Amino acid sequence: MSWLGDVWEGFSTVLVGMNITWRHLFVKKVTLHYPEEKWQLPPRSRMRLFMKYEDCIGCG
Amino acid sequence: MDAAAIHARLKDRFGDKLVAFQAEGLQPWAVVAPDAIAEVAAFAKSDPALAFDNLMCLSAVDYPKEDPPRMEIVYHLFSYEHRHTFVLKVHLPREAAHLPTVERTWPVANWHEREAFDLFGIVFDGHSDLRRILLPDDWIGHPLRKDWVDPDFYNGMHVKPTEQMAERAMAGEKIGVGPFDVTPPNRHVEE
Amino acid sequence: MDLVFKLLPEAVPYWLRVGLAGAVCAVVLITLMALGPIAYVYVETKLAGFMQDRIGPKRVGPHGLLQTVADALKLMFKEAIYPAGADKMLFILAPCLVVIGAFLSFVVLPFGSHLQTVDLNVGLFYVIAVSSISTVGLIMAGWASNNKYALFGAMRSAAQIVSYEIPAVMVVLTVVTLVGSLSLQDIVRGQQGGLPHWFLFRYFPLMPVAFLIFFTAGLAECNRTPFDIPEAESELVAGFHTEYSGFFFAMFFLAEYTEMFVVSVVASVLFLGGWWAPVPVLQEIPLGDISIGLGPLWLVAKAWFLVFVMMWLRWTLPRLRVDQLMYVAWKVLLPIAMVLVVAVGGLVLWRPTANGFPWDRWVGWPLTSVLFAYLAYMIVAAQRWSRRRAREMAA
Amino acid sequence: MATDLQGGYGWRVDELDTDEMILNMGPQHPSTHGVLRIELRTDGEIVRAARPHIGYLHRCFEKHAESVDYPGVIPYTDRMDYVASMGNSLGYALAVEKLMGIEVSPYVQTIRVIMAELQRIASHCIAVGTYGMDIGAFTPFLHLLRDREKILDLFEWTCGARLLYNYNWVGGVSHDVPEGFVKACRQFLREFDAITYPEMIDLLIKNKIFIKRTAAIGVCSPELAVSYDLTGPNLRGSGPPRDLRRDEPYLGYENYEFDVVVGEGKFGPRGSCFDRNWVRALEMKESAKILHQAVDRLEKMERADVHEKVPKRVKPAKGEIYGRSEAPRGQLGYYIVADGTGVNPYRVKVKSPCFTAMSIFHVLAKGMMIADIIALIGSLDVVLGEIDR
Repeated sequence: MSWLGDVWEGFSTVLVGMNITWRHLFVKKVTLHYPEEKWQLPPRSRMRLFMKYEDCIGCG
Repeated sequence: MDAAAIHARLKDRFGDKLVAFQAEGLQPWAVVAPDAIAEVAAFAKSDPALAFDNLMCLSAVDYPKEDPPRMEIVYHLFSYEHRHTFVLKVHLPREAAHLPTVERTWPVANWHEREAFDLFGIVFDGHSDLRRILLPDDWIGHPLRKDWVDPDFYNGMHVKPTEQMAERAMAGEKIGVGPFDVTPPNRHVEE
Repeated sequence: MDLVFKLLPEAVPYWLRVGLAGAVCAVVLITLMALGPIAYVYVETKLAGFMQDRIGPKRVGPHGLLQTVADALKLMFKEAIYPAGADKMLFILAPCLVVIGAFLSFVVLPFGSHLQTVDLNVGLFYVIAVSSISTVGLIMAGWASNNKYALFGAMRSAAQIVSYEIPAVMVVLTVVTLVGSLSLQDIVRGQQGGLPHWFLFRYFPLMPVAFLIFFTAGLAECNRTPFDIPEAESELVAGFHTEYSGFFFAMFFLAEYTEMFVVSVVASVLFLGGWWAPVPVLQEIPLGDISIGLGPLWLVAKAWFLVFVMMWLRWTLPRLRVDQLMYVAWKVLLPIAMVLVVAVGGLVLWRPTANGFPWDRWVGWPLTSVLFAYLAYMIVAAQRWSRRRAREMAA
Repeated sequence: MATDLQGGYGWRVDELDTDEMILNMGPQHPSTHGVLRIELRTDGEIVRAARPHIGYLHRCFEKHAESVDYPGVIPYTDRMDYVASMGNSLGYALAVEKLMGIEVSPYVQTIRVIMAELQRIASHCIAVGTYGMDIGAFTPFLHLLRDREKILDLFEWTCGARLLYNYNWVGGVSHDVPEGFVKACRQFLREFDAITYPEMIDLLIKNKIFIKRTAAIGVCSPELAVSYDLTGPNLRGSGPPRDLRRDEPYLGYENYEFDVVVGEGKFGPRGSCFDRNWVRALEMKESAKILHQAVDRLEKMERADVHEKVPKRVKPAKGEIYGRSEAPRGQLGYYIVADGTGVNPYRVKVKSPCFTAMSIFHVLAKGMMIADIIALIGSLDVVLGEIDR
């Protein structure tokens, strides 16, 4: 009977997974439409490199 | 067991094979003679009172300025059963350093020893597969030694701008291929 | 084909009429087949995106509608690279064979009561036989590529398709027992009379299981997750088409999606009533003395629903291993299929008129209604869940 | 156990059977988690022996570390395990602090705990997600990546970087947490507890196919794991409940309540790929538990100067230390030798958990199928940046 149990478990977990992916069809998407919307970079962000030429001592 | 007790137990068993012991410091260590390390390791693992079943780390350190200059292999041991740690060290001559392997005792030492061989040139006698591990197989030399000098060439390629290249660049020749222009930046300054 | 044949004037010589009719059908089918995947790929990318909380393609055309067109064009204009040491002849022949294999099944698919190229009396047999041709193509591709991964993929696909043919054919037998004919058109006609007369709802616990088995085996035959081991991208890079690029790669793609559609159509013909509407009223739109038949639309809708389920499964499930795949085929699907064949055969012998079997009236309709009610509930529940979740997160 | 140290790979080409072939997996293979190359000797689909080749990502960390000063090593440590940078720099900072005898304030400790646990969740998100992807399920990966993104947002908000933070300094952290960090952290935890975690369990871990694919393969006994120095989730998957946060607490971990998850062998022998992955999945929950407590504590604390204990010049006295900490992938050890004369470390050796995890690979891989090789690499959760350093 473990065979039947296995088959049933395989089938039912597939259904559980399908239910989750199905629900996600209706969830609000997290995509950021980049060039149209931009997120506000936090003030400490180091995303953009910059250099002040006057202050640069050319150490490296 | 604390470090002194561990050392005493090892000293009992191996006598003058344990060359030195430092009890002070953050992590006390004992120095083992190179030829005895395999036996010491096997004992440290099999002895029920010590039961060092885990080799946490195997490192090599180069001390060229010490007197006499030496290499050190450092074994950081840990016992899952007793939850105590200990440090074994082996002092080796800098040239043609070799010592027995401990991979039969702690299989994890296999890769650690390969790494020490790769980067320091220390030969582990009896190691099952002593090849380079991190560096390419055709690399020459052992870069983590303190007397290591960067080579100018690797497989016929310049790996750093040589003086001849600098001269050619000064003469206005474009060196390098494509976007990888290795023209020294100071050329413009001197002009 | 008969339709086109009859439209041509009598004066045209017979062989020319046959030839012309065939050509017209071929052109129509090839167009259908080539354009279909463009739609499926778009749907699949969008669906994958939605299931993963993102939106999928959106740049090319409105809502990314032209994305697949652009992809197809790109693939067509890309250079086809022949790997060194490849058997060039086989290398080119392989994708052609795969596409031909997928395409040939179209010939007998009944899209409507008369919309069928040829109504072969061994139609079902033909579909099953022809769909195996693509295996030869896959093995060819794997061998010709001179790549170990491709070879692995080819070997796996051979083993897989050969094994999954058997349970598929077994459960097809149950349908054939009910109808007593191998012609697809006859099979569809045998399901006349709305939902509960579809073979899916006959002999309540038996035929739904048969459908599931057929669908599973179909999934395996078109190499879709969870049975996509021939191309398992995390194991075999891309399996048999590792070395393919440009248009040849596009052909494999085309064949895969076409095969998905073919399997879905066959499944809906066998179990979901083919071109019959779920409720007889919806079969055609009466417009005075003529009426517009909706049969093809119903069939395509059913097939697309199954294609959707295939995609849904693909983005839900992990992949099986080779030995587990064989386990599923030989130790799960095949025994059940055999039991089904015997049981259905016995029932048919016991009560020869399948439609008169009392279970259908008492179980078929309630079951169908429950099923559809549950589907509707699922949609509502999912929407409610997502709204509640959004509200909770905002708090 | 120790007799066949090469796992059957001590062969020569002329000894190769006619029905065996050599399959090179990597370094460009899609699921070797970076640039790992594995040489497989296969008999059909069965792997007779495997030999990993590493070093494709070697960036001379240890050599670099000798030529920069102590705080200058921290950015390099970030680049070792690029999936869990916080853990790396934390381990290094702790080791140097121990060497110099610096004790940081409870405020900084709490911040460090929060960051370390957030990083653990983020790292395990990648580990479990890519593991699902290796097995063939793509969707859980993106669901988990979505939540990792939220953690990265928190990090970016705090220290300005999303991947390589340079956050844990010797004697402190680079920035105090911003205003409203606690609230944002709670928001993340709520989403994680309510949605991502249960969905991950249902969609991936409890899936029958996933269980079948992972449950009985790559079985590693506790003794084997210890002798090969597996640590972290890899070791706990085999059974020993060894967690440095519990056994040798640092950063005040003894004040937090959490369970040490160990593999249970529910669906097969204990220590299988499933158990290792299972431990990772459940550890995310435990990390969330710690985070809840730490965030509560942080809220009640007075804000303090996070640079208070940062020394002007990091110059430890002559000495050496082997400092360990529980990084997301296991015990990360730094062996630091200070010669007492310069501001540069004399020697920094890293014992990375992935390095030892990879060294057991050839033992576990023997006799598997090719598909299982992928599952095994994924379950060991190696990051090549840390193996090659």
